[in-house]
Amino acid sequence: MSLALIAALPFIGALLPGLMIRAGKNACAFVTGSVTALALLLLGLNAPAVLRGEVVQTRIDWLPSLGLNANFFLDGLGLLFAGLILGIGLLIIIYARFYLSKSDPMGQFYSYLLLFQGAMVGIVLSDNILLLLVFWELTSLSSFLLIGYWKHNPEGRQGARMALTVTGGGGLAMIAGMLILGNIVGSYDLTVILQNKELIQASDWYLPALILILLGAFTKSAQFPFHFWLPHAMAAPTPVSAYLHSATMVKAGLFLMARLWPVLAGTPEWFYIVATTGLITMVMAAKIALFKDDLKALLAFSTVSHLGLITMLLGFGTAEAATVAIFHIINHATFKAALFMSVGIIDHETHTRDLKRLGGLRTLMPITFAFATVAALSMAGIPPLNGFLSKELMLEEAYHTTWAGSAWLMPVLATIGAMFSVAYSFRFIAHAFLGPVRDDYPSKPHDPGFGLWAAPAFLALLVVIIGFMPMTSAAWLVNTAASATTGEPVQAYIKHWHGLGSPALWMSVAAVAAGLILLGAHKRLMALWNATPRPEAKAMFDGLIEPFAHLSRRLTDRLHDGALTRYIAIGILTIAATAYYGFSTGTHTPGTRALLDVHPVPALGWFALALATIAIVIFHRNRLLTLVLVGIIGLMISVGFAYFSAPDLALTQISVEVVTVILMLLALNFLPKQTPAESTDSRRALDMGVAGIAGLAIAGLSYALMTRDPAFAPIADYHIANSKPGGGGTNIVNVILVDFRGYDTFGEIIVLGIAAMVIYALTEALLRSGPANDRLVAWTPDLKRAGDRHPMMLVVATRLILPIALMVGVFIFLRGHNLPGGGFIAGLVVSIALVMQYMASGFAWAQIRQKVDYHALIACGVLIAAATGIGSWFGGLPFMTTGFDYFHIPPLEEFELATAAIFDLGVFLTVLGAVMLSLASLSRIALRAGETINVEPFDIDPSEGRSLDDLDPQEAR
Amino acid sequence: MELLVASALGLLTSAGVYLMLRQRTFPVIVGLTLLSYAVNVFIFTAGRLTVNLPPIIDKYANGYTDPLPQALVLTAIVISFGMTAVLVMMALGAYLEAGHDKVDMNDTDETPKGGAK
Amino acid sequence: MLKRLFPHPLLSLLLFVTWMLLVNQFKLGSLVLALFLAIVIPILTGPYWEDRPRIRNIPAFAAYCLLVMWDIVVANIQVARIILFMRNEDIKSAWIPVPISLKTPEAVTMLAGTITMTPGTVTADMSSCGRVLLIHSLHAPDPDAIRADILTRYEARLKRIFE
Amino acid sequence: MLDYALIFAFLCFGLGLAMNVYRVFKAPGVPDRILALDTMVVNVIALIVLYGIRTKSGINFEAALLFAMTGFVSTVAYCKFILRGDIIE
Amino acid sequence: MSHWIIAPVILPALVGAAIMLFMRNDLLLQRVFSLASTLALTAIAAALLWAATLHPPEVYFLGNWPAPFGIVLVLDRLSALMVMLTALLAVAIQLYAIGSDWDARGRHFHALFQFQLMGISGAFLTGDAFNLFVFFEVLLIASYGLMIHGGGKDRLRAGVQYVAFNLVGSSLFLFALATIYAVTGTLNIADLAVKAQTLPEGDDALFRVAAVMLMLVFAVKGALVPLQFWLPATYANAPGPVAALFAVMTKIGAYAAIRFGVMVIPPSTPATGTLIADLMMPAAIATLIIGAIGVLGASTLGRLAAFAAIASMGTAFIAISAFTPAATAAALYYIVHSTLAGAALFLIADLVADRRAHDRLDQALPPIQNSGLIAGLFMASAIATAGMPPLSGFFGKLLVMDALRDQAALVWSVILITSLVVILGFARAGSTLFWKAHAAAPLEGPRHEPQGLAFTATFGLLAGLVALTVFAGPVMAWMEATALSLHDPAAYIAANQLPQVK
Amino acid sequence: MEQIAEILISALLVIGGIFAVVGSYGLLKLRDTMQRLHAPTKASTVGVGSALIASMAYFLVFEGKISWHELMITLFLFLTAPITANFIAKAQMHRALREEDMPKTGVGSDWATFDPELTMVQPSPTDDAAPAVAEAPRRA
Ligand code: NA
Ligand code: NA
Repeated sequence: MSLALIAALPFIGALLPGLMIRAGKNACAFVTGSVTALALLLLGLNAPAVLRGEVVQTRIDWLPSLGLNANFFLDGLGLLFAGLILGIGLLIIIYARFYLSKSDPMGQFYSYLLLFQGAMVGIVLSDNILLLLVFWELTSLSSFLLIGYWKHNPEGRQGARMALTVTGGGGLAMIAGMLILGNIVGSYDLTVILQNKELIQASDWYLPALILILLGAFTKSAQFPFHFWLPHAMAAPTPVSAYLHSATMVKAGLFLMARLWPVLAGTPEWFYIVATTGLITMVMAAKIALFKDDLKALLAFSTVSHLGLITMLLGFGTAEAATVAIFHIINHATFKAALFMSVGIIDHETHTRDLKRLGGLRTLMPITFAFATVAALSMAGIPPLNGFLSKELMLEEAYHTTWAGSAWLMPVLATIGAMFSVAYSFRFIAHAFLGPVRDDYPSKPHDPGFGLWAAPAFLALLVVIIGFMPMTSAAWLVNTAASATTGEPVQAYIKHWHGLGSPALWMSVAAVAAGLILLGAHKRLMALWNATPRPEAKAMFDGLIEPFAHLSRRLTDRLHDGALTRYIAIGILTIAATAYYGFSTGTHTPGTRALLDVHPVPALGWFALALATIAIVIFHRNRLLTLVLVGIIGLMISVGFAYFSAPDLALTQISVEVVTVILMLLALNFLPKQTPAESTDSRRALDMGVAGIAGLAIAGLSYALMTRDPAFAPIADYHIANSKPGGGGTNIVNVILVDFRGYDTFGEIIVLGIAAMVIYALTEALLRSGPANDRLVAWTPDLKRAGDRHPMMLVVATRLILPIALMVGVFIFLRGHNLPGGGFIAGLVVSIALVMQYMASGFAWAQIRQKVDYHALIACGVLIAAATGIGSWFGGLPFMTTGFDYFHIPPLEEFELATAAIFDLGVFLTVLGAVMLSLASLSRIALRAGETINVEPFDIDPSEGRSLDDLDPQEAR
Repeated sequence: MELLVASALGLLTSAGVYLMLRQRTFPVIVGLTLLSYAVNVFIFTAGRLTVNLPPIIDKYANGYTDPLPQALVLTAIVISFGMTAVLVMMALGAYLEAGHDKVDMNDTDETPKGGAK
Repeated sequence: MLKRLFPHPLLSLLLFVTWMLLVNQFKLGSLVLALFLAIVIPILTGPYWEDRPRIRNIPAFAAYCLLVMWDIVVANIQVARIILFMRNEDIKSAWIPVPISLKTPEAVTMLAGTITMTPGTVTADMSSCGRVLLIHSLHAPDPDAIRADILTRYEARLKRIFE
Repeated sequence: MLDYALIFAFLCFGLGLAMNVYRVFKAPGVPDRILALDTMVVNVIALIVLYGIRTKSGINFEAALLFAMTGFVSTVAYCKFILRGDIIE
Repeated sequence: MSHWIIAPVILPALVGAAIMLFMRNDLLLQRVFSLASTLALTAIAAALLWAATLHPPEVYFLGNWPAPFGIVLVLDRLSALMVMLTALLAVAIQLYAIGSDWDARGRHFHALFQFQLMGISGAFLTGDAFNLFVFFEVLLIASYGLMIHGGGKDRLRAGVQYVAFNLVGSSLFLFALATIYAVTGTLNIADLAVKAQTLPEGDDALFRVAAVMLMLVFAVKGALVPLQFWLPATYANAPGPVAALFAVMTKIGAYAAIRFGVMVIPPSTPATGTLIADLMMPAAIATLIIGAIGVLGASTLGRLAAFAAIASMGTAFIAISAFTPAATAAALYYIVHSTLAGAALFLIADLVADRRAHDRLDQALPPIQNSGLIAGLFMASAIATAGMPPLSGFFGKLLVMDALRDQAALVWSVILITSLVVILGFARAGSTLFWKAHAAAPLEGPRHEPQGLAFTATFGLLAGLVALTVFAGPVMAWMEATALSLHDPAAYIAANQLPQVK
Repeated sequence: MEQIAEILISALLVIGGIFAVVGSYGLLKLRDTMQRLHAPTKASTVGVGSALIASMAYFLVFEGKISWHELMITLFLFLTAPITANFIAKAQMHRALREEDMPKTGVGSDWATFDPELTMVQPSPTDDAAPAVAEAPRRA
């Protein structure tokens, strides 16, 4: 448990600073610090066991089916890194307390910092590579927040994005690598994986896995060619740079390489990829560092260089080299963190980090000068400091390594790298501290308070201690860590003097000498450097990302530019193509069903339908004519239904068609009456093609279906057989609608109800003040209008037709269960009858005389239908179980009552309400458009003896 | 007969699709209406064509056509009616709000023509 | 009371008959339902038809209907002849304004309808004072004759029936 | 004899229907087309009734009745649209 | 048989109608009843989920007609899961709609919302193919209403497109169903699953056409390339909460694809074989790519969220198209995750858009109110959506990748590279919205009430993601059991008590 | 009896058919729209009328069941035909004809179709169906 707790503590703790900041900066820093300290303490408690060579483990099942478990283990390597992370973390927290200015939100800073810390600890303690991945990406995220901490600073934003992209991207590659690794071994647990070197290195998937994992490691550890993000991450506050970009996060990559060293290292692939990358990185970065005037940039590239050094050592693949790598990790962490903090202090005091504006701080900031110099000398590898020790060992290893057959390449390049690092280290001291005191510092510098220099000073002290007595102070840690890394017991012998015979001695002598020469010639070299053009990392990165982002924007907007017609065309073609693919790849035997023979009159009907259909395409720009033609098509289809034994369909089709046309006419009144000709001929041709394909496909499919019998007896046979005995009706279709599949109808009437509701709501929205409303108020008819709205003849005729039509509606409703008809058709018939009345005298006129709440009509319809369904619950029967019986009340004849009829009543009401509510909404729009309400049912009343408009409006009602 | 029905069905579909691909809402709606007619006929034909066998139980009847597709068509008709009504209304609303009745949104709004000014 | 129950007795009667025609069966149940509807529906549609027209002279009305029936048949034969056997250029169509003295909307409508259904004439429009009907005659060598025919043959009768 | 009369009638009304279709397709103005459509409905009704006689079933007579009703309403609607624009104000 | 199965359909229907009838003009009453109904729905869904977990599939014979002749509802683990997911989502969204006063910006929001829930529940619970169509229409038409809620030019124009495109989809659905009935003579899903296996060879081709068309319908719903075009404009222009609710609408496509693709016509079906898989996999991959590119290229926050939704559908369909129990389980997990994550993202986008003059991503605006809080929420949902640790999205992706190790080379690289693109997109968007803002002139955005409810709702969704992460183990175990039951539908079919075919 | 009925029915059918053809033929043949209007409004109504009567007679005589629906259809058509004609005529006048070409009413006022100011109005009522928009009486 305790291991998981160590990893969890910082996460839990991350909540505190946000709260504690209210209690002041000190309290905030203290809480943050004590969280870290507590974690450190817990780690310490486990240390003895680890030093004894045991492995502490904690296992918690999380997502077993994936093999992702919260398993932690602590060995020497983990101990070393966890110690570094928490220890330096503690120092950073103290340092940051005094570094951050008042305006900076410290609570946020500490929260992010603890998040990051937790993620790092998680990485180094994970015993499950998937879990490790979780923490790995978390470091990318939290560092994103830390680097972008100064929101106002654009470099911060870009740096953060760059870091996230590069390290996050590497992390994603690593996910693949880890999954492969896990699949090779059959487990994602590190402890298991580390046991299977042979299995892994034998697998065909070894190289891909290696490359993908190294991608993750190299990006994280800023190895060439992914090094460029690190300097830009320096836009972060210095504590962040010191913590993430020198001591911890950039070492995560190294850690991973060390962690998997036992199973991945030792192959030529490993050597050439890792060692070479490390070597190149070391030399190249060191050279660049020499020419950076920004102190942080200088340190950044030196960090990259040292990371390269360590990578190279791990790449050698020998236990000795690995041991040296571990040792240098410790040393680098100490002196580099100290240096970053020193730079932070200089920046803090002088308000600049530009070497060209510095110099002579030796006398002004003696304390800072002291520990900064110690750290810098260690970085340069000057004896007896710890940097010297690990560098000597490194050179030694390099000397014994042959690269692609050449024995000298490695040592020479390593020496050159060392030379550069000597040069920039000395430059750091010389150009920042030595030289004459200047009078043009942006701000008057002096040593900061203890709080700010305590941490770096302490680290510098470590540099010295390790330097003087490595065996007593560090060897034990190196040994355990190295043993854990290499998987074999390691005994490191770290000493200053290897004797004159040791090549490393002469190599470092050369390096120091050459380094001093370089420093001397720095001015001229600088000029040369500035003269030579070189690739700017950021430019390259942006050159990669920005065009891609731009391209994505272009592509996305082009594809989804709102051209519905194209969308539909693509959709239809896709459907046709895939459907045809499905057909052509299957076996098809043509149907053998006997076909109906053609009679002249039906053929004529076909002719009428076809002609009207073609006409609608030809005349579609004349919208009124289009609707007339729709009327014909609807009529013909309806007749067709009647002919092919579907009376119910005939009735429904014709009534729906009329109501639809009327709705469209109502809308058309406000729409343009003509459709402009705007498609090019090619576009028309294309559309014709699409339309043709669709038509052919559907025609072919339906023909193929009509000419064959179903493979199995259709379920309809049951409906036919049970319509009368089970459903109590002889109109099978209606019984299906209200009984067998009444649930469908229930959904269907709700669709109607919703439709009306939507139309109503939309009308409300349109009539609110806004462009639509303004347009309506300003609306003037675009067609010349006839004088009388309500010709008398129609009104008078309607007075007879309406009641008769209502009667027909009732009739159709009542007979529906046994003969063609039913609630839906009846509803439409009644609606049509009312529409007739409204056309005769106007909707509003009728409204005033007879108010009906159409919402209520719809709702009641739905509720009645639902109630009929629920009613059957009380019989212990499922929803919508219908019942019917025959009654005989003398002297009346026997008659049937079916609950289905009540359901059908619900249908009737909903339909009626829906149609009426829609009409009402449209008539409201007409009113807003300046239409007016007449007083009399018709405009001209002969009995008045004069036309109404001689009256003045007051006289009218 | 089947061939006639199928061809009529194909014609309806083609006309519907063609109108659906026009650039103004009104023809698009008409096209969708035609398409829904085509769909209804298609479902109907899924029950095969029969003459004079209405699905009304009758002791003199010599067989019945498959009633289920008819019921499905009824449901489909009703639903597509509701959908069309909503679409018509939305098209009207869009026209009143935008001042033009183009369906594609990839162009800048033109100045209103016709009734709405 | 009875007036409230039957705001339009004639309408109610008509509906009663209509229902019996619709259900196509003479049963007591149907009668009851027919009566019910004959009462309910006029009450529902009442608001759209406040004033009730009264036919003063039922037999005359019946006679009139028969007359119109006959005229319709005759009219159709005439029109058929014109369509089939008369050359288009010989057809002399004409607009004929017919000033009328009828006042009841129902009567005027009836007249207009009759005109449309009978010899080559269609009621096209009405003057905005309601005094004159505009009639289009398919073939009117002598418009005044047609006007006179309408007034004497139909309007006079309708006046007797309705006013 | 009845059968022949029936066939004759079928052909007549069918022919009428054909002429209406032609008029719909080729007409000087919308009113003509509306007129043609209205006539078409009437002919269709007749055809349905004839078909009823032929099949000895009145199953489609409600359809015919409804055709008459809807035909009337839609004709009036089209005309009123031409006359006033808004058919139900 | 328990009547509770139909409660998720009837309850919202009744409440919706009641709202329409009694409280049409009283927003407060509407809120109270609507919320109460949604909470009740959640409780019922929980009970159903429990029942489905303990017992084999249960069938509800509507109208007491035997299957396959009547319509049946089927409660199995999958349908129960989806109803539960819908209910939970609905609660959060309704709280948000109330808290942000979205429901007051037009008429009938709550009635439409209830009918929407009815439609969705009905679609999940039905055991009948045609009834599935009917309830698709119910939920669609309700969604039309909700999508244009409040009106406005762009919303209406986008609405017209949404409706038009879906009408094409509905027509396709009917073509497919008609073909299926014409070939097999049945509409009951279980019956179909049986008959599909014993189809005479000569009918294969037509049945394959039907299968393809059916799956394309679900592809339209699931915004699968190249049928995704309708989604961005719709989601970007829909009211925030509605767009959030739509997060589950796309999942209905995924649900149906699983129901039919896995249960009715699995690759083992003689007639269809691997037809569906062969078509679905490439489409899914294309979808993921298009979605990811869209996230990076989106011009507004709304569109960014929309394309994120498309990308998530791509991932889900990649998993579905493997048609193996493991992959199906992964798909289910990912569906639940992406529903919550997508919804949260849309709500957050609405919080932002509500406080800014516009939600364009190419120009920074002054900092908005509760910027820090909203930025945090945005980051969280971005992490979830991009599939970064530590939230469930990461697990979802790992599960999908792990389940598709056979196609590792292709699938893994697509998933990982698109993840990077999505991360990039979110990073850019976030830094523009919340960091760059500080660079812009320090003006105040439009003032706003705190909207406690709205934030609570958003937090609720994120909490759901956290829960999904913490309890990933048990959740996945449940999903695996569900996937197995789908890949071996014997119990489902048995529950329908189909008559023995002679 | 049956013989006579058969003859009668056949005659009705033939007559109806002829009239139908004539009506539709007139629709093609006649010169202008107003003329064409005459053809169907009469010919067709009688044509379909006789067909309907024939059907009634047929079912009465040969099926032994009286079917009144045909009668209803006939009455309905006769009731609506004049209205249809009236509307088409008005539409034609409005669309194609100019007031100048019309005869005067002779009583001063215009024909309704051409009368520009012929709608008596009241302010719209305020209720659910019609919003509160107090339009001033507007002339069409
Ligand atoms: Na139904
Ligand atoms: Na229905």
